[in-house]
Amino acid sequence: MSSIPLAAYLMLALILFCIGLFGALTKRNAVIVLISIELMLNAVNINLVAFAKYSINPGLTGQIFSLFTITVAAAEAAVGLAILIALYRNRQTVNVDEMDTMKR
Amino acid sequence: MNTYLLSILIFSPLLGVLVLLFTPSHDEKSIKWIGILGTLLPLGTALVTLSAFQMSGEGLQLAEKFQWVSYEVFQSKGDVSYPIFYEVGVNGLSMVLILLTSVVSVLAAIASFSIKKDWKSYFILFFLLEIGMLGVFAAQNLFLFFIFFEITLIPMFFLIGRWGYLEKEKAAYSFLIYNGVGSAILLIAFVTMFMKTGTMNFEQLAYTFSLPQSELNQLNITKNFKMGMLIALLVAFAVKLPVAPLHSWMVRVHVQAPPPIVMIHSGILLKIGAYGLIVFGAGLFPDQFKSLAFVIGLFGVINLLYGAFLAITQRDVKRVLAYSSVSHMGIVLIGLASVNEAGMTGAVFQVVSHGLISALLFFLVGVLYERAGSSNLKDFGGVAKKMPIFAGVMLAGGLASLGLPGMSGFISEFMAFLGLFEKMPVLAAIGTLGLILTAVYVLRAVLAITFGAEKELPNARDLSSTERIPAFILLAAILFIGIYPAWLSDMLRPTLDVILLGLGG
Amino acid sequence: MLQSSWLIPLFPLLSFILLLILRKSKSESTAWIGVLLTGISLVLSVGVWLAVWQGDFIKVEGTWFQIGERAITMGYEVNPLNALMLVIVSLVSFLVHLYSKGYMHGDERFPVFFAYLGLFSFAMLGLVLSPNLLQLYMFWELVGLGSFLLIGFYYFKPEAKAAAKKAFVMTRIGDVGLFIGMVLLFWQVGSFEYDEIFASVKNGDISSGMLTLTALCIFVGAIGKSGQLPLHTWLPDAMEGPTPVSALIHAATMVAAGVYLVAAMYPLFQASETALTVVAVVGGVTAIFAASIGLMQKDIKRVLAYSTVSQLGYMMLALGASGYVAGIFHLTTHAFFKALLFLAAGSVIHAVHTQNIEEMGGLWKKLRVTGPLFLIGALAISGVPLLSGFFSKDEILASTYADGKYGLFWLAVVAAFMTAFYMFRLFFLVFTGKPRGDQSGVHESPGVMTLPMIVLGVLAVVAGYLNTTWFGTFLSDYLARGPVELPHAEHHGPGWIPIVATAASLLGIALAYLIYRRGALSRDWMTRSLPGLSDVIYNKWYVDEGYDATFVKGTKGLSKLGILFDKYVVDGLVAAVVSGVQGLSKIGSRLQNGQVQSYGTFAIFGIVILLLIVALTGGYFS
Amino acid sequence: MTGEMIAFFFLALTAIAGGVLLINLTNVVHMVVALIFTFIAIAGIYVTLSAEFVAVVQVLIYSGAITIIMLFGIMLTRHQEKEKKLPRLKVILTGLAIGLFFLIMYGKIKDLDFGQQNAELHIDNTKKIGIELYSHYVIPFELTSVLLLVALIGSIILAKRDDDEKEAKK
Repeated sequence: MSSIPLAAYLMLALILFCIGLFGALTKRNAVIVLISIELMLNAVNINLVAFAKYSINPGLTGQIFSLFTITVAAAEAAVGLAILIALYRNRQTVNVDEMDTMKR
Repeated sequence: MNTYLLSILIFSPLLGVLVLLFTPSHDEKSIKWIGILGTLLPLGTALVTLSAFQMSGEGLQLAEKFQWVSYEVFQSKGDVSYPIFYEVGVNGLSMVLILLTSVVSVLAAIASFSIKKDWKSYFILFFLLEIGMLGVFAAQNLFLFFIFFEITLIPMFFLIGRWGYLEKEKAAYSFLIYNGVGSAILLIAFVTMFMKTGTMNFEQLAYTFSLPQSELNQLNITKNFKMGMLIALLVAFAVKLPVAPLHSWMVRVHVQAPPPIVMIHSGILLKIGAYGLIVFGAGLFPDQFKSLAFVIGLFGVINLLYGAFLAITQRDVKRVLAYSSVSHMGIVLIGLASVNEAGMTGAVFQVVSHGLISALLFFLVGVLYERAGSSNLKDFGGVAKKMPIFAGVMLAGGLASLGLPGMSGFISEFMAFLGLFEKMPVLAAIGTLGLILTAVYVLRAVLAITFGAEKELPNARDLSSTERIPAFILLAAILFIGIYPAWLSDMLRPTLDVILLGLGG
Repeated sequence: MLQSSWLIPLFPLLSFILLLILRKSKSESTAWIGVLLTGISLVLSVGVWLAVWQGDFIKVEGTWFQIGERAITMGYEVNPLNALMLVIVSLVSFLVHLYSKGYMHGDERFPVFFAYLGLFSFAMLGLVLSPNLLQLYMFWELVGLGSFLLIGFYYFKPEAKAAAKKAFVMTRIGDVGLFIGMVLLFWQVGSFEYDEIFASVKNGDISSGMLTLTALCIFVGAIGKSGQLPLHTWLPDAMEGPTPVSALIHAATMVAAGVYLVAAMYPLFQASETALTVVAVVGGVTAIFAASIGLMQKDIKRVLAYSTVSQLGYMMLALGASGYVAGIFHLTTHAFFKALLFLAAGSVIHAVHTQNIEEMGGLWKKLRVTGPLFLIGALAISGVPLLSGFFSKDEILASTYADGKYGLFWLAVVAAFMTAFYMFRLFFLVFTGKPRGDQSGVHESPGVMTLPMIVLGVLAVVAGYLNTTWFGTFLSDYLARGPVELPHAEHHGPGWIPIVATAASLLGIALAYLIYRRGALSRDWMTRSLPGLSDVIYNKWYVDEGYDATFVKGTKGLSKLGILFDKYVVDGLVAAVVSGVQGLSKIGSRLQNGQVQSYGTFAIFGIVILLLIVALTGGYFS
Repeated sequence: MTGEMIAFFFLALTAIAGGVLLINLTNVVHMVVALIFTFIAIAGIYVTLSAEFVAVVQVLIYSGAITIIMLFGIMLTRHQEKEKKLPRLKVILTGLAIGLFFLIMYGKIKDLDFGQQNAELHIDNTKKIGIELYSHYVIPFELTSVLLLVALIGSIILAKRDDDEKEAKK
């Protein structure tokens, strides 16, 4: 029996999620933005794993889902970086606020 | 056969669309003929329907009803299913309007000979418009009514925007926006009513709303709710009619749209507003309608006088006619406001009569525009010399419009005012000023064109034989109703009796 | 005979339709269609009249359409009053048809003219036969249409166009009055039928205020149609139409419709003392007012037009002064002699091709038939003894006096003096003296034109003997058989009244003789002695100008104001809404800066707001 | 206070510290390195949650693979060493929104407790995951492989210099 309450894990996840979100929305370097998103995904994973342990219907589902999430996150990181590099090659910048092609 | 007669009638213009799809788009002549034949089909079906229609029969006839959409709503009491039906039917009022629609459509199709480009898409849109119009009058529930109501908007938008005159786009947009706002209000009102009562059928709605207040309280329907619904419906249809401050779109459309489309627009589409006011306003909320009668009458008189005053000094004959439509729609309101047999009958007569008269006048203006390339009164004079038949028909149309006895306009004006004089004599007396003003502006416009010193017209030909058909048919119809109104009034009486029974008058 | 009286209006209608179909025909024999068909109507009318004289009446009605439980009926009715009108109308119409055959010779739209005449005759006969107010109102308007079409017959003349429009609109103003009165009566009585209206008037079902109101409203209709003050201005302008039209419509028949209306609704008027007084005052004032304008006009037809207005005023005065028979009597005689005068004037115009009396003169010798006939007409209208006008005018004066309206009585006497003066001014200027214009090629009119004039001339002389104290009061006995209860037995005022009337008219003739024949008095003595007044009279009391400055300008001003309102307020509101939406969307589009992070920020804001709502309200599930 | 608690606090503090450093450091490389601490700390957290396998995967993928990829990404792209700050107002607004978000969520989760725990989770954790993955979750698992393949090919194609471009450069 663990003595740490569920709320503690959730709080940690929340804090990390907020930090990630803040980073994703305010950082100008695209790489950092990507990494912040990874942080947010991690926060979600903490939730999943925590709920796998503390819940009405305990089971492995949460852990397995976090595994999938990690996989997808890895794929996302790879593709994101590839896009970034392609973009850099064309625009010579990785600053997010200079990427406003959606406007045109 | 009779089971599906109405559906066949409503969707018969689709055949025209189908045939047109397989016609090469450059073959002007056959497209135009298909256009005319395609509108003859609904007319024929409408006549068959008329023969199947029992004149003195009460209530709905030739009704069809199929379940169409159904969905369940999760409620604490359990799932409740709300079916929506496809239901159509005709009563005297809608039969009259369907006839009017099919006749005016044929004549407008004949008038469409003057259309200069893209005949194929023009006629396809034209047919779709006709489906919408026929459907609106035959629909027996809110859902179907709304769908057909919307169907009329879209073809109309393109017909104005593509085949109109100089500022056609602007006119098309203002048409769409005003009517869009009207439809939105209408939709909200319809959905709210559906939510509260769980039915969309006109008769069931009327029955539900006529229940005593104690039972209505269980459905959470208060008096204020009814009043709110009525006002929402009045506003929605006031846009369509149009009522005075909401009329500028209509003037623009009348000036910019191609003449055949204006024939349809002012002949029928405006009448959907009047139809809605009668069926939904007076039919569903009789008590509230009665308490608002004075306001409606006031708006009617304002419309009548405002339109007339503005028509007096307009320089463009199309604008004169547009404002005259505003003015004449005031008479519809006056008739409705009187909440008695005479007034109601007068309002419906005015609907039909104005449909015919304005179709005739706009047709003639279209002819004139085709000849002279202008509709400015200054450019005309003494047309009667070169175009005597044209001038004669124009004068006859103008006289019908100003309510000369023996023509349909007189009957409707007479009955509408007869009705209003019973309830609000002072208001009615002020309204009669409009009769004088109508004479002033109609004569001013008609005489400016046909009488006076002759001015050079590049292309003054009298009405050709294809142009005479619509002109004479419309004139004959105007005279027929004017001389033998019993035909129409007998057809309308059972329907209006039902509505008046609700109004307690 | 009576059963077929409904056919009477249909023959002219047939003529209208036939001639409209034949409108392109160049042959002038098309006129005979019109003449023949109105001739049939005339024969029928006379037959009906004779039957009525024997005491047969008829009323046939059928449902036209129904409003709820109330049936609106149509039908026809023959009673003494309208049988008399039938004869007058169909007779004058027939004669005018005949006359027009000659007068309109050579006109491009010859058949159309006769078609319009047919339409008018149809409407007028229909009006007379109507058994109820609604039907009367319908024909009333159709009569207006006929008048409008005929005034505007020379459609290419701007004056004719303006006159036609004016006639229609001015009479329409009156019509609206009639309309209001009719509808108000309907809601009081529940029917448009004359009988039922009279019955409820008699039973006192209608409050006296309402009675007066409806009577006055109906009288407004009569004012419009009969060219009474203040709606008289259209009638002189209506002279722009061809002269036979003026004789038919604007002298004998349509303008008398107003008088007929008041007579037909007489029980209603009788029930309201105020209404009768108003009728009398309007009539009396119109009589002298129009007569005064007639003194100075230079256009032969305008003089006659003002004379018509004035004479119609007399009729109204008679009706208002309870002189029912006198009014109808004058209507009858006036129809004959005024039609005669107009036809004669037409004949003169036909001969000299001008309407300005300053350019005529000395035509007596050249127009051997027209001249004497014109003289007969002038004598008759002036009230010279033994001619028809004398008797009817005398009766009007007598009834006015007997009714105690002394002021109006003296007004009428002065008007009689003026009438005599201006008629003989006209006569002397046109027929005597030296020719003042080019009169080469002046010749008498053909037989088709002179024949109707001769018939009318005879009638103008003898019609007066219909109702005299000397030979018998045929007319009043005849009218007494009708549904209208005649007011207190025909009063015969003091014996000095005929003498005063005769003196007034002889004085007028003498004065005209002195001025225009003898030159004993300078022609412009009045202009010199009273420059202000004569100026005002010459300009028709500036009524037209007054209307133009007030009503016409006012309406136009209101209209312009309305257009401005429409443009700036109604459209302005729309424009305001549009620019509001545009402004909002501009702000919205500025948010679309293409940067993902901004979008994310907005999304977060949105989520936060939604979450706040859920957190505060407890959400759907709680 | 149990040792478990102490371990949790230590790990949580490390993770949050890594995150805060990510926000506050100016050098991009330093940021990424700071985040490595967070990732490893999260792996520790997983261990306290009896998820040993996930913890190992976490270390492998995040601390290993992703961070390295990111570092490569940074090095492959030229950038200012010093991160330029965004407009202050925007940062404050974003912070405010996120703060509000935090507060709301905090209010909702602070007392959340289901009162039950899964005590047997740590027994044969890896084995059980394996069994589950190959039985119940086999289809998602296979789909994941497809996803990875697509991502692999996709990133190669995206990152590859276009041949035309190359020729143009020559």
